[in-house]
Amino acid sequence: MTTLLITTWVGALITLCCFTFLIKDNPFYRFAEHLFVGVSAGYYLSTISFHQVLKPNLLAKIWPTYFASGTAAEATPEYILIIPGLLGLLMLFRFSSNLSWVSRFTVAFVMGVSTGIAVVTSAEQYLIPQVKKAIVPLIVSGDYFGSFSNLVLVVGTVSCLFYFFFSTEHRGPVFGNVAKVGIWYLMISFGAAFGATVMGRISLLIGRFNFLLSDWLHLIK
Amino acid sequence: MSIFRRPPRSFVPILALILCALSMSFLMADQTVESTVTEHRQGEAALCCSDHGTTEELTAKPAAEAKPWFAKERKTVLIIIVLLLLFVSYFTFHAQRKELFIRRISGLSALEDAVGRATEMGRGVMYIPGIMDMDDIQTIAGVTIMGHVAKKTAEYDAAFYAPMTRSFVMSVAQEIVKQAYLEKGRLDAFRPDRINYLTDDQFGFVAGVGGIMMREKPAACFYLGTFYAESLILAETGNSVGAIQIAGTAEPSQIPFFVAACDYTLIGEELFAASAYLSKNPREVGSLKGQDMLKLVIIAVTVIGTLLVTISETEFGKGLTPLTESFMQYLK
Amino acid sequence: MNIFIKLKNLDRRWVFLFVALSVIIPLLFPFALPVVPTKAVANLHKFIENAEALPEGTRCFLSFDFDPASEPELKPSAVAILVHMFRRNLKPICGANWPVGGEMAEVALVEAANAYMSTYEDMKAQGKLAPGCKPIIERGVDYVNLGYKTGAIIHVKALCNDFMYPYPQDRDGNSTAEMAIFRNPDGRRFAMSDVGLIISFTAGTGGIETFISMAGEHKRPMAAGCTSVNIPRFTTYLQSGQLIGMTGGLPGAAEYETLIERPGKGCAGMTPQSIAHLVIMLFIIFGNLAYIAEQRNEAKKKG
Amino acid sequence: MIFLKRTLPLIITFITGMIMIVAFFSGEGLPSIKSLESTLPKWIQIIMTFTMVLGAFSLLRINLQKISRKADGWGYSLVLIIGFLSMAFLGFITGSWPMFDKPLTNGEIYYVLCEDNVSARPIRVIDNLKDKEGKIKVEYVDDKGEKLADTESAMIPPDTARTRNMSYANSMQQILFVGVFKNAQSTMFSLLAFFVASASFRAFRIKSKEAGLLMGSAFIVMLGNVSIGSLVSQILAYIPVIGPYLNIADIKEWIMTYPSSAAQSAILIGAMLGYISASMKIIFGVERSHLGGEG
Repeated sequence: MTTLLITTWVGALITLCCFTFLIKDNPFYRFAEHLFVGVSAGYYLSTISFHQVLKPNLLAKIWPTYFASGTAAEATPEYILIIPGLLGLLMLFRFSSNLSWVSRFTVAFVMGVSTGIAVVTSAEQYLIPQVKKAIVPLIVSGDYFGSFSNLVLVVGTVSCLFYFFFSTEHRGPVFGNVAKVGIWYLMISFGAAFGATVMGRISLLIGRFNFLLSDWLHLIK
Repeated sequence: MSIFRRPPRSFVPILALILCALSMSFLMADQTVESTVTEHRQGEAALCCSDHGTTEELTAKPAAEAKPWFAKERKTVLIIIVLLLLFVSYFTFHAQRKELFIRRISGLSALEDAVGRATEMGRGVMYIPGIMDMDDIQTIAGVTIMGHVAKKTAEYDAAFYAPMTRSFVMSVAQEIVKQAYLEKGRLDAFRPDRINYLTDDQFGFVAGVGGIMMREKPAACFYLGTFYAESLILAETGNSVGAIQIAGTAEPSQIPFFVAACDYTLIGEELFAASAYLSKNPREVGSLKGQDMLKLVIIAVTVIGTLLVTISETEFGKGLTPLTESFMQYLK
Repeated sequence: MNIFIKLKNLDRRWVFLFVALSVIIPLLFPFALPVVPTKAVANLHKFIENAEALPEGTRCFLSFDFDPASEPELKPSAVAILVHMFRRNLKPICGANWPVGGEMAEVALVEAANAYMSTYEDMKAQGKLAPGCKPIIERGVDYVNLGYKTGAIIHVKALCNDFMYPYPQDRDGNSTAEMAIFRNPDGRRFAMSDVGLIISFTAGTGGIETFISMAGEHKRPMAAGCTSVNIPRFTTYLQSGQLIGMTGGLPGAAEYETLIERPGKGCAGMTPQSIAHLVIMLFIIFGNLAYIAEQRNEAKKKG
Repeated sequence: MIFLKRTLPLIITFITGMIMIVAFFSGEGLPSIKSLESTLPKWIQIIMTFTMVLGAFSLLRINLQKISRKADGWGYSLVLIIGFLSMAFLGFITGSWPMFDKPLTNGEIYYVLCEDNVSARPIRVIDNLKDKEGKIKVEYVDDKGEKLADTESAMIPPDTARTRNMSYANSMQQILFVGVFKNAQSTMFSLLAFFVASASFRAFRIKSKEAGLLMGSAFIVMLGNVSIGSLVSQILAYIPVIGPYLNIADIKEWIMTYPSSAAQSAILIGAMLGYISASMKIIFGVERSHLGGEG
């Protein structure tokens, strides 16, 4: 139980130190900040990068007998994974000032794969569904308000798209006004998104005060 | 391989035409097999409802008969990509002959003033290219704009801080900033230790950046890239130290916070237009014009689709229903 | 008027102080505010309440796709829904697409099971329990926690065919093959098609959207619990009918707790929530008054 | 040399980008190409972990420099280094369990995690032979090794039991992970509640029509989200004619589902066009600044 007690106390002190950020820069915040950065970087280095990515996805596949356990240890090694391993090692040439260009091959490979994926997936997963969402019947039989709402939706999508035109000035009776309507829609949308988020943020603060007042100080149940 | 150093004028359109022809042939080929495949599909669906046990063996059959080389359910994506490629390549060549117009983007026009102001005040400039890794296109856009900002800080001799949350982005950013300082002949002023890695953790990074901001008090802050919950913490801290702030992200959930707390915000696509806007490179401007044309096509599709759906809902438009259905099928 | 102009340049630390107080005071001295259920929450409650859609003993799949950062928002609604399921004699099967989701599910299950068992006699007396309800519910018979499995969409696809293959054991290492909860009367392997309802408590990506994208395979009704930030995103799925209902954020939990008449963390959080909102809105109003006052002053100077 | 430094990287980008696009469009008839669609992203993940070495090096170098120069605030750098090294070390050894430990022996005392997932409790192994579920038989004991009176023997998976030293390491790691990391994380996250308030106080002022719309919709949504909203709706219902239609929660829903969602769609459509053309520019080598200079 002592571990739990120490953890709670350490947690409460760190929490208070972090809250002092709101007042001004001070030694308490500076201490918590540096500790937090150090601990989280250490956690990502050992636990995430090594134990959760490198070990299961690379080492355990190339040398299953050493790094995998259970039935996975008898799997045939996948030597093809040496390629990404080598590409990863090329990145370390950044340490040398003369040979740092070698790491460009890795950068080029990463850029190629990620842009290739982005071209197709952004079209499939976001572009097409969003266009589809904007296509709604303007007349909903017997529901005047529904028809109006659908009109609002279509007009909004089209006018906001006009706002994003770069090759024409937002001027003129048609173009200027449509783009202006687009800005109105954007503003309403930003306000709504802002307002909706307030709640979640306050919930988080409630969670923090619950920790301080109940787990640490036992003032409330 | 000089193609890659300076692509010949004919390279991109030829490629686009080839892709176009290929995609058309795929689509045509689809039409012929489609009827047989749909029958199988219907059979499958019926079986799924009636009996779960036997579906497996029956679904295996049609797959063995017709294994298409082309994923036909993805044809709309192909159409979009080919269209964009055609538009972009056309306007790229157009741009080389005649200068194309780009509307003013106030956030980007303010960029130089912000750096200048920082120099006057004797304070630094802070740049954060988002919190995602290099496989995110927004990060790539952010890092590209970083090169332009770094050129300005090299010119004005202002301190350039760029704390990083991803090591990969850090190493790419160091290279870009170094190149910018080299181009301006100020390699002596380049400080790689100010483009430093903090931690991969989202909030650990925010804590670190917040601390740096409070202590170094940068006079200009740039947030261009992918941002999540940290957007407002960064923007409010920057505001409290009195910095001019220019933000840009395509993350719809975070734009409102930047709009509320920053002086200028690049909304969505404007982030990607920034590189063309700042470099005035005709090829990049041409691609922007190409994007605009595709946007026009999308608007047309939306309007036509809406009209079709509306008409086929009414009593007069029953005849249009098959047309509407085949139209909507492309948007699946 | 001068007060307002001073207000305009109010140090933001005063704002911080008021926000902090608006949360701390209602936490220390709790009082209740009325909660009115919205349609999305009421629909979900109605669906679970409906004995025709979900007959007694129906197994439901609950996916816990969040981590401790979102726990204050999502756990209360998870607990409320679990308690409701126990009272309806439905059998929750819990899984997770997020690494620590298994722990989140465990905490929620223990809390809900205790809440159900401690109020069993009262609820029985009021006739609010399904006829088949037992005074003590057992792990492996009435509920199970399968824990986290990698793979997201691939994992969900695997579940559509068979639960035992991806989950040979539950989170504690007990063999699932022997568990009563997975037994089918005709001896078939338990699969997603035997599930009456899928609910995902989603904090970001990889939650209910994985199930929605596999909807063609499992064809089961779906519902979601989401964080407030994601409400706009998920409302689309409600509109399109892909989700039958949704509890959004802490208010969603409070509304569900009101519907099952068991006030918990959700209702308790609603008071500080409301007060803090009120404080922020008051600040906006004062900010605007200050702005107007300043405009007038400047107009006077010019005039 | 120019070919190696400049052209070859561009060719690599072009080819890999094209492979990904072709893989996306290829059907089931081309399984080997299709499989690249999922293989290459995994490779990227592996490659990126290697750069963690660069990051760790950068972090250590900058802070060690500060310490050795006794620069302003070098003590904090020391805190950072200690936190980094101890967490990296503890994470490494606890994650490598059970690689560093011998098999369990009968009668020995080991430690398992309690229900709170933080602290450890001692157990004694009664029978280290695994049953058909792969578990071993243990009994709960107190710190001195005496069997606890009110407990029964239990079956546990053997890899959850740790030796005393490993248990200490684990406790230390939990203090750093839960105590420092998790708490600091959620506290920094919760600071947003304060910033949301200060930002809305400052920014939501009706300086123009657009700012008015921004503020108005934020205000309605905030009101509609809490129970005070329903109270306001009840008061508004007394307004003749239009009063009954002024339900704040309904208005909020309508704003979210129609005008707001229309704008969100347009932003996403525009952003995706930006994504696609930015990606194409990189694949075709028009944009190449990420590769650095000619040198």
